Amino acid sequence: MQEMQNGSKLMTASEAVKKFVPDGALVGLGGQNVGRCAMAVVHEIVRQQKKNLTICGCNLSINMDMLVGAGLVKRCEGGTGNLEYFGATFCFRRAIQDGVMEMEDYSHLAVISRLIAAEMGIPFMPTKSLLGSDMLVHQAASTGKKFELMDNPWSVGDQVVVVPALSPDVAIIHVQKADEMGNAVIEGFLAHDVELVRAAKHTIVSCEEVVSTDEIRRDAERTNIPYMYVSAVVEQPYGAHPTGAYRYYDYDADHVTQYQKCARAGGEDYRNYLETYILNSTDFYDYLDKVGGIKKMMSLVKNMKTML
Amino acid sequence: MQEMQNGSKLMTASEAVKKFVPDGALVGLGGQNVGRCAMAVVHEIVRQQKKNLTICGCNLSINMDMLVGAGLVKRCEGGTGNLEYFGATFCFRRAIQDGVMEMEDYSHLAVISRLIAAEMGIPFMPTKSLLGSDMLVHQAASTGKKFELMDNPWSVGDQVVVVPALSPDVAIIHVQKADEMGNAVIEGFLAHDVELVRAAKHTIVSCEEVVSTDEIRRDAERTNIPYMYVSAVVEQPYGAHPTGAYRYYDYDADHVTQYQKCARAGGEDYRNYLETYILNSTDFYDYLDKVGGIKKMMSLVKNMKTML
Amino acid sequence: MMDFSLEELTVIEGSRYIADYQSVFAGTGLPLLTTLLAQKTHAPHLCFVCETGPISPIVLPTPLSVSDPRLQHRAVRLGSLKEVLGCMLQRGIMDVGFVGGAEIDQYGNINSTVIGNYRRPKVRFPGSGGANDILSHAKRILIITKHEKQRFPEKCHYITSPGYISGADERERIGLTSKRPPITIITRLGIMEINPATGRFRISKLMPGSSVDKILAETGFRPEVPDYIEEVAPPTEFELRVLREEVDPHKLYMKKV
Amino acid sequence: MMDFSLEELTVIEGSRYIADYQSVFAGTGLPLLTTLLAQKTHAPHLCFVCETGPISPIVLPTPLSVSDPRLQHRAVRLGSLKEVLGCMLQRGIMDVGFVGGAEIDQYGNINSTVIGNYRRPKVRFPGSGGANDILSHAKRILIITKHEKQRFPEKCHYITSPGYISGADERERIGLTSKRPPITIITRLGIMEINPATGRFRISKLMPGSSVDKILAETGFRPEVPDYIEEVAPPTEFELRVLREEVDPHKLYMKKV
Repeated sequence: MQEMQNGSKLMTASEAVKKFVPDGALVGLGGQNVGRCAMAVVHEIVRQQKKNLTICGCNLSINMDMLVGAGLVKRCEGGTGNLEYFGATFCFRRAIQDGVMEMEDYSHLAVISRLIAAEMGIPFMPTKSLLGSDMLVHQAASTGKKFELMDNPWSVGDQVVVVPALSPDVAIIHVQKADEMGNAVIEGFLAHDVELVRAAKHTIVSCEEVVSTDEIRRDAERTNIPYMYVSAVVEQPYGAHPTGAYRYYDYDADHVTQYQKCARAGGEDYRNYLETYILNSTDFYDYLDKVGGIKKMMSLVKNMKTML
Repeated sequence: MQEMQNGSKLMTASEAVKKFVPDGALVGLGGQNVGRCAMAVVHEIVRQQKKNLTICGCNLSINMDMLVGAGLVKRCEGGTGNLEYFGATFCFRRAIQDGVMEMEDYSHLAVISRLIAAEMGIPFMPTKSLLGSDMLVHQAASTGKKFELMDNPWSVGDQVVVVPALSPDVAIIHVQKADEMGNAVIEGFLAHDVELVRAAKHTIVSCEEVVSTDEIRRDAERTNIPYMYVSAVVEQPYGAHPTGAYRYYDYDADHVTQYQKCARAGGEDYRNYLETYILNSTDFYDYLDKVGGIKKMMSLVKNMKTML
Repeated sequence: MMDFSLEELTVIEGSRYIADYQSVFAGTGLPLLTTLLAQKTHAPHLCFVCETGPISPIVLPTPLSVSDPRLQHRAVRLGSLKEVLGCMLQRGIMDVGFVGGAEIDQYGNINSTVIGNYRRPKVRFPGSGGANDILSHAKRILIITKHEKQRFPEKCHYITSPGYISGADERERIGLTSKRPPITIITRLGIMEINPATGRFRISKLMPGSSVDKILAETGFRPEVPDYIEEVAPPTEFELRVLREEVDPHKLYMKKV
Repeated sequence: MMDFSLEELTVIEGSRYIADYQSVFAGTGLPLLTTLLAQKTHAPHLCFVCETGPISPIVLPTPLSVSDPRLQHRAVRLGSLKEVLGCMLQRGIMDVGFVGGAEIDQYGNINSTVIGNYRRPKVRFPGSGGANDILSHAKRILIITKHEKQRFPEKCHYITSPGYISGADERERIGLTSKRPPITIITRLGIMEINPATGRFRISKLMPGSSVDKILAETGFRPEVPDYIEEVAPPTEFELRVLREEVDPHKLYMKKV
C-alpha cells in the first residue's frame, strides 16, 4: 500500500499517470455511464500511450471505450460496456468482435463482491449471483480460476459462488472535492468508487476543486475516501467532461453524441477524434476550449443548477 | 423484510418495543461504549420485561449490561462487554460467572463480517481473524456450527475462516436525525450500526430530533440508513443518556459512574437503580428529570459545544 | 375511445404490474417511464431505486442514463452499487426488477452478452450489468421489449441472466435467492408470463389488434396457449395524460418502442 | 537529571516505537497517550485511527472511551468499524496496533476472555473486542502493561489473540495476514520483544532501577536473556513537557500505571 504521506499529493494529470500507471497495469475506473468518469486522467493515459492495460470496473463507459479505441487495452474485466441512450461502447464491441481484446464478464454485483473481498483483505467473497448463467461456463483465454462453487456449511444442499478478490494496480476516479492530503468527497451517486479505491494498490483522484483540510475536518462524515488510500490528487475543473459531476455540471449530451458517432464509424473518423481532442491537445484545458470553452461549460453548469 | 411503508413510522418507545421486540428475540444493539446507545428503547424493554433475549453486537455496553442486570438476557453474542475507563460491564461479568447467561465470543471484525454477510444476503463471510485463537476452540453450549475453516481456492495452503450471517430479529439504534419515513442520519462515528440495520429483519431507530423528509432529500449523501430498513421511529431527545450523541451532547460521566457503582455492587444496590430510574419512571422524560433534568442536560450540551 | 399508440399501451400495461409500496429496480428508458407512470397513478409510495445508488428520487424529465442527475434529484439517499445490488437486491428485498436483452428464450433466460463463440463472438452485446443480479434476486421480473422472432429463440446462445433455466424447479435447485419469480414480457403484440408449473412462457393477454397467431408468427419459441386469453385493458384518460404530460413530456422514449 | 516517574517513562519509551507517517490503531488510556505523545514529538504525520471510525482526529484532552467526542474532533473521516477493522487492519495497511490483556504468555498470545472453563469461567474478562483483529493483522504490536507475575504465564488459559502461538513459524502456517510482526511489551521494569527466531519474548531493555533478576522474578514465563541489554533512555525535557502539559494535562491516566 502507498505510504501514509500526509504532505501534499497534488500533481498534474501528466505526472500522476507517469508515476502510477505503468504499461501493463490493471486499471480500475470509477464513475458510471455519463456520470463522474475521470476523463482528464484518461486523456493523459492516451497521450502517454500506456500499453497492454487491463481495465476493470462495473459499468465500463466512455472512459474505457476511449482507451480501447486508442489501442491501449488488451483485456477488460467487468459487468458491461454500455452508454445506454447513447448506444453501445462501439470501440469495445469492435475490439472484442475483431479478436484484438479480451472481455471477462461478471455481473455488476459479482464485480462489487470482488472489490469488497479486496478492500477487506480476504481472498474471496461469496455471492448468489451468476448461478445458472453462462458466466460460470465460458471465460476469456487469459483468465485463471474465475470462480469456485462452494457448499453453504450452514444449509445442506445450498450452493454459493465465490469470486476472487480484485485489487487494481491503480484506481482512477473523479470526485467533486479533495484536499491535498487526498481526502475525497463524492457528491451524488457513489457507484462502485469507494470499494474500488479501497481495493486498489494506488489511487489517482481527480477533482473539481481542491479544498482545505480544515474544510474536510469540519464535515468529516462527508469524506467518502480518507487520504491513506490516495496516491495522487489532480485538480481539474470539468475533469469529467463530457460526463457530468453532480451539483457541478450536467453531462454534455452533444459531445457524447459526437464521440459516439466517431466511435461507431471507427477508422479515420475515430482517429480524427483522438487526434483533434486528445493527442493534439496540450492538456485538458486545451481540450475544454476545443469542445466549446467557457460558454459550453457555463451552459452545463446552468443545466445542473436548474436541477438542484 | 418489513413493508416499504412510506407513511409515518413515528411511535413511542413503548409502542415500538411492543411491536418489534418479542420475548426470545435476537436483538442487535447499535452504538458503542459511552456513545450513541439507544437507552430510551432499552429502558422500555426493561419496563416491559421482555424475556429470554439474545443480545448481539460488537462492543456490548451499558445498554446490554442493563438488560442483563434486569434478568432479561439468556445469551450474548459479540466482541466484548466493556466500558473502558468506567470498568467492566459488571452485570454481564457476573451473569456469565454465575452461569445464568451464555456468551459467544467473536472478534469485532468477525461480528462485522457476520453482519456484512447478512446485509448482502449471502450465507457466510470469510475472515482472516480468529485463526490460531481459542474462539475457534471453545463455544457456548447453545451455539450450533460457529465457523468453518476453508481453503482459499486461489492459493494452495492458505486457510480462511468463514463465519455465518448474523441477522437480528430487531436492531435498535440511536441516531441524531430521522424523518417519519425512517430515513436516518448518524453524526460522528458509525461503529457497526449501518451494517447492523441492513442485516436485521426490523429496526427501531430512536432519534434526537425528527426532521422533515424535505430536509433529508436536500442532503441525501448524509442519509446513512434509507427508510426501507426501518420499522419504527422514536423521537427522544437525550435518548442516549447517559451515553452521548455527537454534536448534541457529551456523555454523562457522573451517571455512568453511578450506574457502574450499582452494577459492581449488584444485589440490592442494582435493584434500587433499576427501580428508581427505570421501573418507577413513567417514560424516558421522567428518567431524565431524575438524573438531573434540564440543568444537567444543558451542561452536557455545553460540554459538547465546546468540542465542536 | 381515445387515440393511443401501442407503444404507450405497453408502458401503461407494464405499470399495472407494479403495486403501491413496492421497491422497483429500473434502468432508464421504458422501464423508468413505466415505473414513474405507476408512481404517478396508482402507486404513489413505490420506492424506485437505481443501481448507481439513488434511492426514491423525485425524478426530473427525462433521464438518459442511470448516472443522470435527473435520477438523483431529491433522493432520500444517494448510495452505491453495493447498497442497491447487495443490500437490497441480493438481500432479497427488491419486489420488482426490469430487464431487457437481445434474446429471451422460452424459459425466460436472457442473453445480453454474445452471439457466437464467447472468445470471438459474431456479435458482442453490452454484457450483464445488473441484469444477472436482477434475474437472480428480484421477486418479480418485468420485460418490455420489441416483439421480433429472433429476439425470442427456443434457447439463448448465451445465458447472461437466468430465468427458469430449463424447467420449473431449476432455480430452486441451483440455489437462487428468488425461487419462482413471476416473469412477464410486455410487447406490442401481447403479454407472456412464465407458467410456474412448467417454467415456460404462456400467452396471458393480447394487445388490441393482436392475435395468438400473430404472436406465434413473431415468436421463435412456441409459447403455451391457454384456452382463454383476455385483452389488455385500454388506457384510461388519466394514465394517458400522466404518461404524455408528466412522464415523457419531451417524447424522448415513446417513439422508440 | 529531571524528575520523572516510571509510568511516564513507559509512555515515553512506547512513543519511540512509532515512526512518522505510520498508521496507528489505539484505544484509550496509555496507548492513546503514547500515540499522541509520538504525534506531538517526532511523528507529526502519524495517522491515528480508532475502531469506532474516527480517522486522524485532532484529539482533545482527555478521551475516556473510543466513543468519546474528544476522539472524534476534527477527524478527516468519521467512519465505521468495518472501515477501520476491515478496510485498514485486515486489509494489511495498519502499521502499529496497541493491545492489552489479563494474560500475555511467552509467545505473545493474549488472554482477555476467561480464566477457567469457557462456559462457566472462574473469571470473565471483556473479550476480544478488536484485540484479536489487531494481533492477527497489524504489522507491529505494542503492549504497555503492569509487570506482574500472574499476567505473564507460560501459557494463557485462553488465547483470545494470537501472538506467535507456539513458535516462530506458526503465524505463517495458519495463514495470518501479518507473518512476523514485532511484538513489544513495555513495563515499569523493562522492555521485552519477540525473538523472531524462536517466537518467544526476550528482554531487550531495562528501565532505570530495574534488573534482569527483577524482571525474572516478576515474570511467570522465562524470557530469553541476551548477553547485552541496554537501558531505556531517560525522557528528554521536551518529551516530559509535552506528555504533562499537552497529552494528559488532567492526569487522568498517568497515575494509573
